[in-house]
Amino acid sequence: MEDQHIPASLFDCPVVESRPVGSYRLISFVAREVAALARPGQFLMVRAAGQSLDPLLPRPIGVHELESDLVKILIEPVGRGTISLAGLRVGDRLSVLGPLGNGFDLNGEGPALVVGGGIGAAPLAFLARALSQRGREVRCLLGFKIRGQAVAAELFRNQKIDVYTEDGSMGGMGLISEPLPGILAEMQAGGPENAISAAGDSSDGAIPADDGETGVAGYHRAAEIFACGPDAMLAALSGIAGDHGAKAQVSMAAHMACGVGACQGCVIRTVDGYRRACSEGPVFAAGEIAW
Amino acid sequence: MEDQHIPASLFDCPVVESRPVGSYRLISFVAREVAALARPGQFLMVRAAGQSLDPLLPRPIGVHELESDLVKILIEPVGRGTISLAGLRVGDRLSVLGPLGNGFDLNGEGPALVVGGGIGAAPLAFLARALSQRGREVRCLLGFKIRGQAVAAELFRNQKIDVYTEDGSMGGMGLISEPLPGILAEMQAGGPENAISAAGDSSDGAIPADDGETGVAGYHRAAEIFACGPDAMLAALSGIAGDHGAKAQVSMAAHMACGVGACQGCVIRTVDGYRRACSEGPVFAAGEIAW
Amino acid sequence: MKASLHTSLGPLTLDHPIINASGTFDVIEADRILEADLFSDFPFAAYVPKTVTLKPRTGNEPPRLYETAAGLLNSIGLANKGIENFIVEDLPRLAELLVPIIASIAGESTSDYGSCAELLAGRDEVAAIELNVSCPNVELDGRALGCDPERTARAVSLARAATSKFLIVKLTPNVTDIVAVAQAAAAAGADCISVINTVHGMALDPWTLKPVLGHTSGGLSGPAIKPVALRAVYMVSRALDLPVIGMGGVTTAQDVLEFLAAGASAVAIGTASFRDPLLAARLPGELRDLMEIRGISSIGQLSGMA
Amino acid sequence: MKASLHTSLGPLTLDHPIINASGTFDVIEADRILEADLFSDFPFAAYVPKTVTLKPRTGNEPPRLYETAAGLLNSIGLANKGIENFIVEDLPRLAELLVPIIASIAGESTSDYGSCAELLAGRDEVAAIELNVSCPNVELDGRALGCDPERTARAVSLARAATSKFLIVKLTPNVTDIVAVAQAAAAAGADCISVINTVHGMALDPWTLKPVLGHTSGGLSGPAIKPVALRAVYMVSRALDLPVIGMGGVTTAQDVLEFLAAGASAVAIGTASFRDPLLAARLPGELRDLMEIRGISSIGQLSGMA
Ligand SMILES: Cc1cc2nc3c(=O)[nH]c(=O)nc-3n(C[C@H](O)[C@H](O)[C@H](O)COP(=O)(O)OP(=O)(O)OC[C@H]3O[C@@H](n4cnc5c(N)ncnc54)[C@H](O)[C@@H]3O)c2cc1C
Ligand SMILES: Cc1cc2nc3c(=O)[nH]c(=O)nc-3n(C[C@H](O)[C@H](O)[C@H](O)COP(=O)(O)OP(=O)(O)OC[C@H]3O[C@@H](n4cnc5c(N)ncnc54)[C@H](O)[C@@H]3O)c2cc1C
Ligand SMILES: Cc1cc2nc3c(=O)[nH]c(=O)nc-3n(C[C@H](O)[C@H](O)[C@H](O)COP(=O)(O)O)c2cc1C
Ligand SMILES: Cc1cc2nc3c(=O)[nH]c(=O)nc-3n(C[C@H](O)[C@H](O)[C@H](O)COP(=O)(O)O)c2cc1C
Ligand code: FES
Ligand code: FES
Repeated sequence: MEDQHIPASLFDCPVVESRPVGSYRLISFVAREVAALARPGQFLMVRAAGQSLDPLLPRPIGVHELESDLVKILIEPVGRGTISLAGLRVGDRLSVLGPLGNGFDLNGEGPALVVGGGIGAAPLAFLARALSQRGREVRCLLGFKIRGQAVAAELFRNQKIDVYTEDGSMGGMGLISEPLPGILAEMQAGGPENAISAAGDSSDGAIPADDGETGVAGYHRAAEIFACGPDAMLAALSGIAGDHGAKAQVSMAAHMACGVGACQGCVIRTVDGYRRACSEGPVFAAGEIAW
Repeated sequence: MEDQHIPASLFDCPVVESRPVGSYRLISFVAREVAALARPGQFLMVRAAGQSLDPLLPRPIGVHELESDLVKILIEPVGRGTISLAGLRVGDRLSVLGPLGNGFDLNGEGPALVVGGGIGAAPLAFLARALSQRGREVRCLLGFKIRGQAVAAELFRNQKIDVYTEDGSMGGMGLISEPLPGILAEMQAGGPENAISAAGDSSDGAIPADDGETGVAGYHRAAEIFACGPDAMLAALSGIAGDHGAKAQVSMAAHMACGVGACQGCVIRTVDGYRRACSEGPVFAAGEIAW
Repeated sequence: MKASLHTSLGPLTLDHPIINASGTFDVIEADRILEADLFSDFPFAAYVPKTVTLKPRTGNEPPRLYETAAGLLNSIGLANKGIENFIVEDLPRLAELLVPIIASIAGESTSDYGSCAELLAGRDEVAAIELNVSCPNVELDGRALGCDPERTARAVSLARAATSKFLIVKLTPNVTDIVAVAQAAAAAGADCISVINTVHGMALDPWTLKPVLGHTSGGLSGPAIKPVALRAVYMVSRALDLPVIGMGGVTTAQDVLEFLAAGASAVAIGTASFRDPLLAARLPGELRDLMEIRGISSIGQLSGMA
Repeated sequence: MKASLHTSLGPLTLDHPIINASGTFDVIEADRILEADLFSDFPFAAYVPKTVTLKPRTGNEPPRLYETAAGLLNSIGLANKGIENFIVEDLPRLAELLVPIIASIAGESTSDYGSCAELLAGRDEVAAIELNVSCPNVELDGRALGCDPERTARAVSLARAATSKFLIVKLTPNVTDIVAVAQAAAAAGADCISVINTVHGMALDPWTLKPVLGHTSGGLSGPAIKPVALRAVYMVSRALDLPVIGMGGVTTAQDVLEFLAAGASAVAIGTASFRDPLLAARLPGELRDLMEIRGISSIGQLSGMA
């Protein structure tokens, strides 16, 4: 959603750390230029450097965190590309194209609710930190299938976090769409000092339901949601945000080939027709998406 | 050429040594059963263990040497398969099918001349050692393109060796077909005490040329040649051996897929029609090959 | 939940849906060379020997093999001992197998299909016959008989007239419209369609820049062609009311699952056995695991799910 | 010895034989997003923009991409802004390039080829026109116009009547006889043949077992199809007296060398640019090195060596 143009480039980067974080893998590599330029919500096209044709193409991977010259990524090994990335060890090299995409627009005001689903949490640690640094009140809501994924919540340092798992093996039990309305209502009603952790109580009716535009006017301030996760989660979230008059930015997933707007392969259905996740996204206003 | 049947099997073997030998790479791995069974001239179907589809298939690789539980192979990285094998490091794992093929027949008598061309020298160190252990007089003649390959001659320990390179960068200069007639004549004329190193003198006329069948009768004893190398070398050698009445066994190269006689892919043109290098070879009597 | 792998292919009952692809597995040779006792512990649910022809064939000039990206080019050219020798030398031995034998035959002319089928018609060891009308390495122009729906139909009719055995027709993907060829085969009396044989291709020697294969071009197999094969299975199984044997690049249990979902009743493994000779022995168990995670309890439930 | 990479394609003179494949490189987007100054430092010897059609097309339903073994399946469906917008918005910008522009056009009907060619006929920025008669993702049955020699010939004739520009016809490999289609195109007035467009294929989602692509099936590109492409180049260049542009899986300078040896006059890079965006910039130098080691001093000497 940012407009200012920062040129991307191709880099060959040595891996300096590779460790498991539950069922995910955290990989850090040296990439000074990327670390200097990347903004939250931007992504990289990444593959193991070298001649092997398996996998053939790089994969889009969000920037998880930056630390001086280092870029960190968090990988969920699900297929050909991510399994190969998760297999990288210290000393191996990565081919990295980036930073790419628009990233989240951080210029809004009001409290920020950062919502992640599964590996969608990966780019949100950097985002949450950046939002805090801008002085915004930040609260995080992270949903996972199981505990093995949910331990990734530890990567969100110094953040106020609620964690949910579908099987209840860590944090609250259920999908994040259940606590979301309550958390939103709280954030919009008062300051962070009033916020209580929704984790644990599957309160559907505990917080009064609001009736769209009219209800919103009654709150102190509009919250803004920043989300990344499975389509179904983002669609549900978009509806809830609309109900609460909260703005929402969503980072959309798509299979990519070029990453730079050339191949038309990564399009997302929006209210204005197909738009490319790589060059016109991956972050879109929730209201733009044709869910 | 051996007949006795020793069953092959599939093994997953850890690499315990990987080091350059000039432009080749020497790789040692633990494979107790293979080390117990393999005979000189047999081969293995080898690939890096794992899911990567690049390369897709194993490659036929000769057994270079055995050392208690260890099997050693020598790799010339020329294409998809051998480059991947040469990239293996200690701790990586190999998928190994073998031992396969007939191997050399060591039951003959008389002095043995072991002739290698390029990476064709790989399986001959084991062979030369086994021949010596059987009490046969052994002499080795190794030809290479350049010095970077010829340093592999160091792997033939305690052997009487002549080395040639095409560019003269190590040992004698030229193809091994030049010194071969002279060496053969010497070996057939007398014992090893008479042998002089041909390396260094590009003597075409230094050793009296012999005139085929008739000349042969005059020698003390028939030498036997064991050879592995490029087709052109083996063809030349086969002619020279015939001229000297020396028997010759040649190990033939072919692209392979199954390694066990199933696919008909690795056939060699012989005087009896096509024969499979994997299950009917790779060692053939030189006279059987339709050069 | 325990998933069942039992399935059938016309009159053939199979313990599981995984068979071998013709020309890629030789049980007699493998049993001789490998440690495993393959006759009593055979990994496939049926055995398809290498295609045989009326007369013995020496096959094409070597080199006959070349590895390409995730693929294998071959130009074997149906090297085989001829159907008479196959019947006399191999069939008695193959009868020891506890699984059905699907004999594969090819003709150098259409009429050969009738003659070969007739020679096998009375052999009880043979449970089914596969007509290979699709080898790209036999005719010099690389054009298999199966490139033409009419010639395919003629070959099938002749075989059909000669035998009442379960008749499988194995098609080539090197055509504009594989469904049209499949329909022609079905109309002429085929009981089952096998797809796909290899994809026509060639490779040059990296150094000499001349064709690597002695026969110039050859047939491409392996994972590279899996998308082509999967599409053929999907299209043919939707268009026809006959069982389909799927093959082409199957390398993992996940691949088997996908071919069944695409519409295959059985799945054949070719090139992948070269990559991993123990693959076939592992596949049924791995397939069952994948079915169970997905809550699929039978092959019937899986077939055509896509 | 210093090898020369200069070559020509009909009236087009090229600094080297490497161009881009339509639909895989967008110089305007790439110049905007990447650090490189692509307009003044363009890596390819000619520029082929994405195929345009008479009317704008939104393209097929996503997902449109899926990686397979050494290959990429796509079902973009010729998403493009339409030829009018292309002419007004893009051509003026593309005119800044120092290399020839080869406009690529496709029709939803045969007559569109004539109309599109006419619209480009008077544009000096356009050095040549490529007729894409081979996209597998436009018609619902996946059957490209180029599957039929007669329809191909009609499309070519209409374009030929509309323009005297150098006319390239890009063919599909999804046919029984690609040489017959090439000959039909040549007879109808084509100046050059491009081979190949993508190979028809499909993939299932590993978990849902439904087709991954929104359009069900798609076109396979990348190293997996190199053997198919190389054979097409070899066959077409031998059968016809026209220059051939080779493409399909070209990923290294060695591949470029092989396609030239197989008979191509120029070689296009598609999928490999996704794998390595800097590939094109390196290829000419690497190609020269490979030629020099082999003692080949010019593209002419290399062409058709196989
Ligand atoms: C902007 C962006 C940022 C991303 N950031 C991360 C990240 O930080 N960490 C991470 O692990 N992953 C991230 N992903 C997702 C990652 O790119 C995909 O998981 C990857 O493409 C899967 O490739 P694969 O080869 O491993 O699996 P494949 O073999 O291609 O597919 C395996 C399964 O995953 C599905 N799949 C594949 N790609 C995607 C996709 N892009 N979206 C949804 N489903 C997909 C397939 O349909 C299939 O079911 C991101 C994707 C995008 C678009
Ligand atoms: C019985 C046997 C034993 C062997 N032992 C060894 C060994 O100990 N060490 C070793 O490094 N290699 C050995 N080889 C050769 C090795 O198998 C081939 O070099 C290998 O197949 C090449 O594969 P690649 O993928 O690296 O090259 P490719 O990409 O397949 O080919 C690269 C180049 O090598 C040529 N080539 C490929 N395979 C062969 C072959 N089998 N014979 C001749 N030319 C070929 C190709 O035509 C091409 O020019 C042996 C081969 C056989 C048959
Ligand atoms: C070396 C080799 C030999 C083959 N021989 C035959 C054959 O004799 N008859 C036949 O119908 N198919 C033959 N095929 C084709 C296979 O049976 C199969 O259809 C094809 O290889 C695709 O499957 P795959 O990708 O699993 O190998 C052969 C394939 C290979 C690789
Ligand atoms: C994403 C994508 C989009 C394509 N779009 C077009 C196109 O618009 N017009 C066209 O003629 N070919 C198109 N193609 C085909 C390529 O130009 C090329 O013929 C094919 O991909 C084979 O080459 P490759 O293996 O190098 O990619 C496209 C290919 C891909 C992968
Ligand atoms: S990935 Fe190519 S346009 Fe987005
Ligand atoms: S490699 Fe298959 S028969 Fe020899």
